[in-house]
This record gives sequence, C-alpha cells and structure tokens, in this order.
Amino acid sequence: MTAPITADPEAVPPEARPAVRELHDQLERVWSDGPGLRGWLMSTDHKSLGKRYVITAFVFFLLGGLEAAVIRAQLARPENGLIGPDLYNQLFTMHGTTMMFLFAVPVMTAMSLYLVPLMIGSRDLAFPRLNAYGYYVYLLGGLFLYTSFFLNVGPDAGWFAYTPLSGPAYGVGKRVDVWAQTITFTEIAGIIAAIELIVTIFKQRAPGMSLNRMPLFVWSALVMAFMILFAMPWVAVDSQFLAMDRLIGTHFFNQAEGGDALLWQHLFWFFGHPEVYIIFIPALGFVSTIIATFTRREIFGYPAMVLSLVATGFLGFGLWVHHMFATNIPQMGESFFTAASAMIAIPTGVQFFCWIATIWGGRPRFATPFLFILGFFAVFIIGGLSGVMIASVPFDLQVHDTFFIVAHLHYVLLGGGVFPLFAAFYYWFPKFTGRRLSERLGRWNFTLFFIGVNLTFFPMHLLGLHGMPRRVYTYLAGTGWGSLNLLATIGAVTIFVSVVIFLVNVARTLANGELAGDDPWGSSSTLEWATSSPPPSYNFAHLPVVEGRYPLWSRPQEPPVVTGLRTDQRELLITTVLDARPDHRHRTPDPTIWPLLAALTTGITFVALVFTPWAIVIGGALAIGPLVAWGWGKPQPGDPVVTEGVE
Amino acid sequence: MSERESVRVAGEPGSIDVSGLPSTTFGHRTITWWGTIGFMAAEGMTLIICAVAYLYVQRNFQVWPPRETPLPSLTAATIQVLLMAVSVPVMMWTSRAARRFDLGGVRVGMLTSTGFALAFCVVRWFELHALHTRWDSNAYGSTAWAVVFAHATLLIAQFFESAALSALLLVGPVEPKHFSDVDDSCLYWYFMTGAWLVLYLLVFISPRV
Amino acid sequence: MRDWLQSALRPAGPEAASVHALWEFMLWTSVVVFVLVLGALAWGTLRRRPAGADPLAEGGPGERRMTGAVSTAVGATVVVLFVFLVFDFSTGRALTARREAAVRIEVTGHQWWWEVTYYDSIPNRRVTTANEIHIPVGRPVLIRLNSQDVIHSFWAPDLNGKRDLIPGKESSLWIQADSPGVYHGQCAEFCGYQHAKMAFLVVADRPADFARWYASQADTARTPTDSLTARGQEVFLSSPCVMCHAIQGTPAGATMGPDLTHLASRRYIAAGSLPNTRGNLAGWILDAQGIKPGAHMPPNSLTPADLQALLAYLGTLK
Amino acid sequence: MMGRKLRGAVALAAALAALGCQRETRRFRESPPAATSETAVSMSELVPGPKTRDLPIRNPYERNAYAVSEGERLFNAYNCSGCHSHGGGGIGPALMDDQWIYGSDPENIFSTIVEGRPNGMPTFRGKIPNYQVWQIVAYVRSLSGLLPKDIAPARDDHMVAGPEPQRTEPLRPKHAFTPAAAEHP
Repeated sequence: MTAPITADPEAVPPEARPAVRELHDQLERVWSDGPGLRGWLMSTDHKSLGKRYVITAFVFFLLGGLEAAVIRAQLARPENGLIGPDLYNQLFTMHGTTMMFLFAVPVMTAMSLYLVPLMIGSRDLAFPRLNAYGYYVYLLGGLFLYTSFFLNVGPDAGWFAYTPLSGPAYGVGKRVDVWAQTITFTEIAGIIAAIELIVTIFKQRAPGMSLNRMPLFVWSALVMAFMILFAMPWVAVDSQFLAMDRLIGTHFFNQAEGGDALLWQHLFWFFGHPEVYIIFIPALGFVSTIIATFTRREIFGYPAMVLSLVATGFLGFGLWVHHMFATNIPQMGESFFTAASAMIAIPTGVQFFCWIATIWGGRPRFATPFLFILGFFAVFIIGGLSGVMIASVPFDLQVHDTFFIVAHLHYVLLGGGVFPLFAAFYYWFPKFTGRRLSERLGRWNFTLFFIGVNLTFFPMHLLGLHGMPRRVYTYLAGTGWGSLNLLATIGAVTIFVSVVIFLVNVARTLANGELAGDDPWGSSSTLEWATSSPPPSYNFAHLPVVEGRYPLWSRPQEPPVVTGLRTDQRELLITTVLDARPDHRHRTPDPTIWPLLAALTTGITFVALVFTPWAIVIGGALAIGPLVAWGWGKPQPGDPVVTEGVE
Repeated sequence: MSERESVRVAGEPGSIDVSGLPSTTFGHRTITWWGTIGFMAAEGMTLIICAVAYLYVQRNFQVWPPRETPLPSLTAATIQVLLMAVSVPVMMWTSRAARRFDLGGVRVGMLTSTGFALAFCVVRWFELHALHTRWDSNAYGSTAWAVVFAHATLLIAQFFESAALSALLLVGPVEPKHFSDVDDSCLYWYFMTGAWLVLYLLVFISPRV
Repeated sequence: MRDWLQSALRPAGPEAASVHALWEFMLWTSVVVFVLVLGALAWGTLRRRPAGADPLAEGGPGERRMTGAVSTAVGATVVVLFVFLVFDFSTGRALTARREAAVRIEVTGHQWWWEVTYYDSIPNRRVTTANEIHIPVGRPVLIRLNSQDVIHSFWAPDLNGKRDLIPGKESSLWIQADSPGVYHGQCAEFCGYQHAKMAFLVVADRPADFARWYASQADTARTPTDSLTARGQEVFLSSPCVMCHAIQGTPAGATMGPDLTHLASRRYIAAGSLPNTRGNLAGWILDAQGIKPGAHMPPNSLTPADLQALLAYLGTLK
Repeated sequence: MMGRKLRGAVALAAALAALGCQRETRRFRESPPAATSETAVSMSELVPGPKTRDLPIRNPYERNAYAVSEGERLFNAYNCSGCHSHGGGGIGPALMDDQWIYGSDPENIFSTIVEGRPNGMPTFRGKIPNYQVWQIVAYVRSLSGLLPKDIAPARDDHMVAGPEPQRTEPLRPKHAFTPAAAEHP
C-alpha cells in the first residue's frame, strides 16, 4: 500500500481513499487547534502562530511606514511647519525601533518558524508552548510601545538611544524607559525563536536530510538563529543597564562616576551590526529558494553558498566598531574594523556570483517572486557597494550620520530584506492560504516599489555628500537640499501606493483568489510543497524520507515515507544532528493557555519596571503559577506513567 | 538495542518504520537537552556582557575598587564556591539515578538540590552585602552588582525549577520524560556553578591581584 | 551645479581633498563593478536558451565553465578590495599625520550651540566666541572638542570629516582651508530637539585679516557712547539676558549661553539659523521658541522702547 | 461590521490620545504672561475687605516631567547650586531635607526666589521669567520628595551627592517659620 505524504484522498487510488480519509481525521483530531476562541488562544501550532507572527510584524511594517511617510512629508520642503521637533524625534525613533525590532527581525524569525518544520519534514517546532509564549511576549512588547506612543510617551532618543541623551539627565520623563523595556520584550521573543529554530533544525529533520542536504533556506535560518542567540543578549543587557541608570540611579553610563557613554555604543553595536545580518541572512535563504524554483535548476555551488552563509554569520560579529569611527578610537582598531568590514563583501560576492551562474544555467520564469529577486539584485548591490565605501574610515567620517548613511542602510535593508521578503510573500502565499496572489497586481506592486525605493533613497546619497545630517526635523532654504528632498518624498508616495496595491492584492486574493493547489509553481523543490496548501494541522500524513538536496525533484512519484509514528497523540520524530538518522519518538505537549498567561505576567513585569524596580519581585511572584502549570501537565490516556520502582 | 535495529524498512523502497524507536532518551539525543544548551548560551552571554561592562569601566578608574571603597569580603563568596563544589557530585549522582529511572533516587536528589539552591540564594544575599558598595555609588558598584545580581537570577530560577520538579516527582503523576528533565536540570546546574566560579574570580579575587 | 551651503564634494582643504580623491576612486570602481555584475545578471537572465532542454538534466561542461567564471569573479573581488584597503589606509595615514598647529581652538558643544575658545598662553589673550570660527588660510588648525551635555559631532564637510564631541572624553580634529572664504558646518550627531539648527561657520581669513580679527575679539566690549545704547546696556543688565550671557567689560559674566561681547561681528545668530540682522535679532529676543522650539533661550517681554535700546546696544558690540 | 470596528478603533485611539500624559508634554512656547518676569505673588498680607484665605496656587509645572527637568537645568544654570549645592546645602540651606524656613508650598518657594530672603537669598525679580521660576519651584520641591516619583528627575550626570529626587522618600515639611498666610483656617 502506498503511504501518502499528503492526506488528500484525491491523490490516491480510489480503493485507498477510505484509509487515507481515516488517517486524516485521526491526525486532525490530535493535532488541530481546539474550536473557537479558546482553541485560538491555546494554539501552539507553529503554522497558526507563524501566520499571526507574520501578520503582526507586517502590521508593524505598515505603522513604521506611516511614520516614515510623515517624516518625508515634513522634510519635503525647507522650514516646513508640519510637525515640530518633539513629535519628529518621536516619529523617527518609533520608525527605527518599529522597523528594526518589531518588523525586520520578527518577520524573518516568523517566516522561519512557519516554514522550517515544513521544509525539514516535521510536524511542529521543538517547543511549541515556548513558541506561543515568545509570540505573545513580542505582541505585548509592540502593543506596549504603540500604546505609549499614543499616550505621548513615545521614545524620542533615537532607535540607538545614545547615552547621555537617553540617560536620566537628558531623557526626560518615561519615554526612554518605554523604549528600553520594549527592547527587552522583543529580545526575549527573538532569543526564544532562535532556540526553537536551532533545536528544530538540528534534531527534527526528516530521515535522510543530513546537514549537506539541508535546503539553503534552512541553513540561513540556522545561521540567523545562532546570530540572534549571541547578539541579542547584548542589547537586552544594554537596555537594562540604561533602564537601571534611569530607575535606580546606577552609573553604567555616567562619566562623572566612572561609567562610560561609549560602553553604551559598544554594547549596542555589538548587537546592532549582527542585527543587520540577522535580517539579511534569512533573506538570502529566500533568494536561493526562489531562484531554484524559478530557474528550475539546483543552486550552483551549494557548499560555497553554505560556507558563505556561515562566514557572513561569523564576520558579522567583527564589524561593530565601524558605527563608531567618529568617536576617537585608536587608529589601529579602526584599520582592523575597516578590513573586516570590507572582507564581508567576499562571502556576499560569492553568493551573488553563484546565483548569477544558477540563473545563467537555468531557465528563468518571470513570475512576481522572481521579479522581486531581480529587484533585490539591483538595489542590494548599490547598498553593498556604498557599504564597502563607508568601511573606509576617512570617507566614513565625511558621510557618517548623514543622509548618505540613510540611503545606504535603506538600500541594504530594503534591497537585502524587503525585496526578498515580498518575493517570499508572493512565493509562499499559496502555501499559507491556498490561494495565489494576482500576478498582474504583483507586477504593479513590484514596478512601483522598485521605482519608489530608488526615487526615495538614491537622492539621499547626494544629500548626505552635500552635507545634510540625519535626524534633522527641518533644514534651511539656503542649504540647497530642498529639491532632492522633494524628490525623495515623491518616491515615498510611490512606495506607499505600491504597498497599498499589495494590500489590495492580498484582500482580493483572500476573498476570491485563484485556488493554488499543492504546488502552484510546478517546479518547487522543498518539502513544504509536498503537502497540501494550506498545510493540514499535522503537516504531513506520513513524514517524508529524504534522498537528496531537492527531494521533490529527485523522486516526485511515490516518495519514500516514515511509518510507525503514533497517530493517537502528538508525537515528533527526533533524528540525529549530522545525518538525520531516526533516533527516538518524542511526545510533544498539547495546546494550553498557560504560555499566554505567562506572557501576560512577563508583560506586567516589564511595564511595571518602567515605574518601580519592585516589578521584578511582583512579576516573578505572578509568573510562578503559570510557569508551574505550564510544565506540570496531565498525562493523556496512553502516556506512560512511572510508579515507584517501575522502570 | 541499537538505534539501527529499531528502524525497520517499510513496504515502499526507501520508506522506514519507526514504531520500534524508544520514546524516552537522555542527554544530547533529546531536544530538551539542546533547548537547555540554548538557554545556557543566552544566559552565558548575559553574564559575559556584565563581565565585559565590569572590565570596561575599570579603565576609567586609577584604583580598583575606587578610593574609599573597601575590597569585597571573601567569606560569603568563598562559602558559596565551596557549597557549589559540594553540590556538583550530588547532582552527578542524581543524573545517574535519573538515567536508571530510579524514582527514589531522583526524589532525594532533587530535594537536595532544592535545598542547595535555597542555600545559594541565601548566601548570595550576604555576597551582595560583601561587595561593600551600592549599585548607585559609582560605576564600580553598578557593574559589580550587575555581575553578581545577574548570576543571582540564575540561582533563583534554579531554585524554583528544582522546587517545582521535586514537587512533581513527589506528587506525580511521574512520566518517563521527567527523568530526562531531571538529567537536563543537572546539566544546567553544572553550567550555573561553573559560571559562578569564573565570576567569583572576576569580582572577588581579581581586585586583589 | 547647485549652490550647496556645505558639501563634501567641494573640498576646500587638504583633508577634505584627500577624502574626495578616495571617494572618486571608490565611486568609479563601484560604477564599474555595478555595471559588470548587473550586466552579467542581465545576460544570464535574458540569453537565448536551446528550446526544450530541461536545465535540471543539464550539467557537464556548462558547470565547469560556471565554476571558472565564479572563481574568477571572486578573485577579482578580493583584488579590488585589496586595492581599496591600500588606498584607504594611505588616506587615513595622511589625515592623522602629526603637524605643528598654527592655532589651537577649543570647541565645546552645548544644546544647541557651539562655544569657541582660542587657546593662548597669555590668559587675557584668550578669546571666547560662539558658532563662528575664524582660522588663518593655509595653516593647520587643531580643534579640540568637548561637550557640556550630550554627544554632538563637529562637521564642516568642505574642510574635513566629522568628529564626535563626547562629554568627558576630549577628542581632536585638524582642519585647514586653502583659500579665504566662509565654510558652513553642522552638528552631525543627534542631540535633541534642535539638532537640526546647530550649525556653525568656519571663516578662513588671510593671516593679516585673521590677526586683526583676533585682536579685536580679544578686546572687551565697547562702552556705550550715547544715551540710547546706554539705556540698552541697562536693559540688558536688568533683564533675564544677564542670567545666561556674558559681555566682557560689563558685569554680565554668565556662561550658559553664547558670549555676546562681539555679537555684532558675527554673521549669524541662533547657531547658524538666522542671519544677524536687526529684525532677526529682535524676533529672536522676543520669541526664540518660535524659531528654535526647545532651545534654552526664553521668550522676553520688553517694551518697544526697551527693545529698540537693547537692539541698538547689541548692534554696537562689534 | 468592518466600518464599525474601524470607528471603534479610531475612537479608542482618540480617547488614548486625549488621555495623553500630562507628564510627558513638552511645551516650548510659553504664553506671554508666563514669560514676563514680574512676581505674581503678593508679599503683603493687607487686603481690602474681609480677610480671606488665598486660593492655594497650583503650580502647573509640577505635573510635567519636562518642566521639572528644565527646573533642574535652570537651578544649575542660574547658579542656585552655588549656594544650595545640588540640594545638599552649603552657603544656603539644604533643600533635600524636611526643614523649610519659609514654607514648602509652591507659592512660598516662588516668593523666596522672586523676592529673596534675609541673610543671603538674593531677589531674582525681573531676572527670571515667571514660568522658569515655577519650573525651579517644582524642581526644588522634588528634591525633598514632594513630587510624584514618575515626574521627579532621576540621577544627574554628575558625581552623586545623595539619592536622586525620583527615589527620595517624601519628607513631610517641617516649617521652621510659618508665614502668616498659612495660619488661616
């Protein structure tokens, strides 16, 4: 009898249909979220939470975009009186904080949390309850920041919050405290996502998916997760230091009592630079996946690609000082960081050349995801080249903290993050929802976005070279910056229109879009396309067995599968780290409300921590109940129970 | 029973049957072990960053600890180190008991560890006083407190984990996976005590040399 | 070419010129790299392919050619980066070479203006001014930077790159102007509400002019010669002005705001945001917050007669 | 349905914005009366008609963290710290304790600053705009914990003298000298 990967009765011969249907019903009973609101709140399914995570992050993207729109409107002409410096400072701080902490990193981890278990052929993440907790902590952090913003407690010291401006003496009120605690929320969520991904990727790959057969996206998610694990604690601790300076009078950053304003910058950028690669590396994974599908050939140079990803991950930690060239650090140190910053161009270059070779050797198909990938090439290369330029200390001292840097970072982050992300949205939307986004609107979306991004940010290079500093709420008419700024604002309007088109596309597709089928692109290579769209709660009726890097290409008919996992309770197959040989079966916990409640107590703790240090004690006490209940759990019928002396 | 033997080849070529695989294992074979390692990495980074801050601000002082601040007293911190050194063999014994599925053994082990963790927390209170400075005195005080307090959060968390696990083992129902949890808790214990040894050398010993 | 107020692409001193040369090299290298990479991409994407062949089934010689091409491209990247590093390090060394300072100036950042003090071994020859730095043409000038409050950054793009002013950590920067002129500069590190309006001027004078300027600045303020300006001085000394500003030679000696001893000799007020005209000065005195919201200059309510007298007095402070 | 939800959300956002923290407002532009530099407090107890208790003056700046921090800045800028140190006292009395020679109410401190007091406290009449005096008043009161903690300033970037206002326990004012005005029932 054929054991199917999908439990789609249509896909099997008629005589096998009742058995498949029965299997589907059984697995659905065990794995689906419960009914109604209760089931929704208790869900621990990586797909339900992953979707919420992506949508939440995208909503923050829209909010951050609106803030950027107001900023651009204010700067459209010299001496504009639309908003004053106070609101402007809050807006650009909110824009930076939102985009970096609430959108870019979360959306990348969210996509990974959704896709990785499907791509490696597993039923769920390693710690589903922890995943739910991480999502809710992130959500609460974002809500906290925006509630504060509407209450006029929006942070106003920049997303980088340099001391002493953000310190107790100059950061008046509770605005910076809100920022510091928001950071802690999102860092906790990020670290949790990282641990989920690392463990899931190491231990839950389908049998046969040895490390050298892992899809490149999974590799990039793994590298991203390790970077998060080692980078995010820096800013979490740094922001807690700042909060303590402000709340209980510590002197971490008070020069007069032996503290150091530069300590803040070192700790911040030791996180802040890897942060950029945390955003960029999963995007590289999107690019590799999408290029393989739309050229219908293997990515050229798989080992070089993997080594480049890992090298980028390592080098990413050696660059932080290039954000601090203007702070009078010894020249020897500067030279080292210049060299390291330039060297990171090599692994990136390797990947680009391999992709171009892949496209050359393949047969490109110009669907919307591939268009966005082409856009990624053009935009990111400009950002990468200006990045090599500012690795040079003398040149950086001219353009540091000017609009040249604004241009550079938006070229890098939009080119290296958002273009691949849009490609990924278009590519995986059918998998998420079962419906395919309109290609016609997609092409409009792409064209306007591409034009808008270049129109907005290219002039900023010139503005920076001609002396316009960043973070200025206005500028005088005599500076000559007016017309380029107006051009940039027109570009911003174009981006706005293109994002609206995307939203329209999504809304129309959800209402009555074309049904996608399991594999709408026809040439996908990774395992998520082996199951139905959207995937069932249990992902695969039988877990697949992998025999190559591109499992759907190597044996599309009658793929080998795993049998023998229990279907009457949630069970995962755990495999070995290197070769993915089946090792043991793991009983994974059922849905529960406790992660949500534990997240709420965490939220209460951090919000209260803005006002009183006793919040730690209060929050700790509140958290004990949910945490114990979370871990305790009742064994279900069929679970083994140990009694005295029994082995 | 080797892993190889338990995987049988099912009907389809290449397909495999995993029903014979065990459902409880220990150590690096389990995902909780890896999860624990992940949290150890994140918390270890936190401690490292506090230590980095401590060393960084040291450059701003001509004498360390600064003038008028006495050296931290050694008594409490040394007792802590000795206490931890004693606790490690106990946890190693508990870990072996867990791997034998010896319910009596792990009950004794986890109750002892709860006691140890509580003792660590109490001694930590005296260690903080032994710093002879306040967090708001100067950057020395702030960073020294940061290092010791950051490690204290590990102790407090471990106390609650040990207590909860002990309660679970006593009240039940005990599942086989809980033995694996006890084993992971022992792993975390080694990390926690090892980390303190380094931080003890940093905060209590290094200002003396 | 647009008339830019300040620009890194219009070097007026040796430091800015060497950075500009580096920039030109990097720009053209980047343009070449960009064209080559996107050209390769375009060719790879659009080239004609044999009909019907499935790329999955292909392999063999194509793969070997691709390996060669990718390796060459990576090798070329390494070479370009190496050349870049050599150029960069030699530029960096030139910028930090030790020189004999003709003039030493201490610049202190304040929210949101620049205090400028000229160092002289004779204490009463030291000159304090604000937001306008005069330097002699063709001579290296050492600027020592410090901050009173938060981090600022000193940047006159026509002359040199920027340097942060970090409270408690003195830093320094060399500037030199090749020809006489007025060069604009601005704070480049976000420092609060009026970061946008924290500009300054570097005025490069011929050495003789510089010496004359310096001598006049070292003088105390003129004593009023007529009743109107005498009244103006009285207004100044009896109003909130005196709480923050100093005028050497009068009892006013506060250092919270800019030193006004030679206010009328400066081209701008309000840290480069307003040309120093009588009307602007009047507006600034009455309602500074309308011009620089958040700045530390309070509004003043003066009778029209007092205001006119004050303006007349301030106008004499050449 | 969608429309109603949207309206609800907008209403909620508007309500939140209206609730917006008074603590966090930054008002840069003071209205002309506040910007004048005359005293608003009468020093004379002689009033026409029957003797009445003055309405206690509410210092509008005490609810606003920015104003209090401005008070702190001005306290140092105008060299109040020259005599009162950073609240610890020196030539002038300490301000971070519970001893108030001339009263701890905002109006008392206001007139202390504007009118001066015997034995050394100079008059700042005409030298400090009214709104700045009120800001300084708010800061001075924060030194002895008389302001809510979430409004009082945190530690300064200076050497520490004592706990910052934010963590000062409220000290019940002990008036060494009670002004006549406060005696009325």
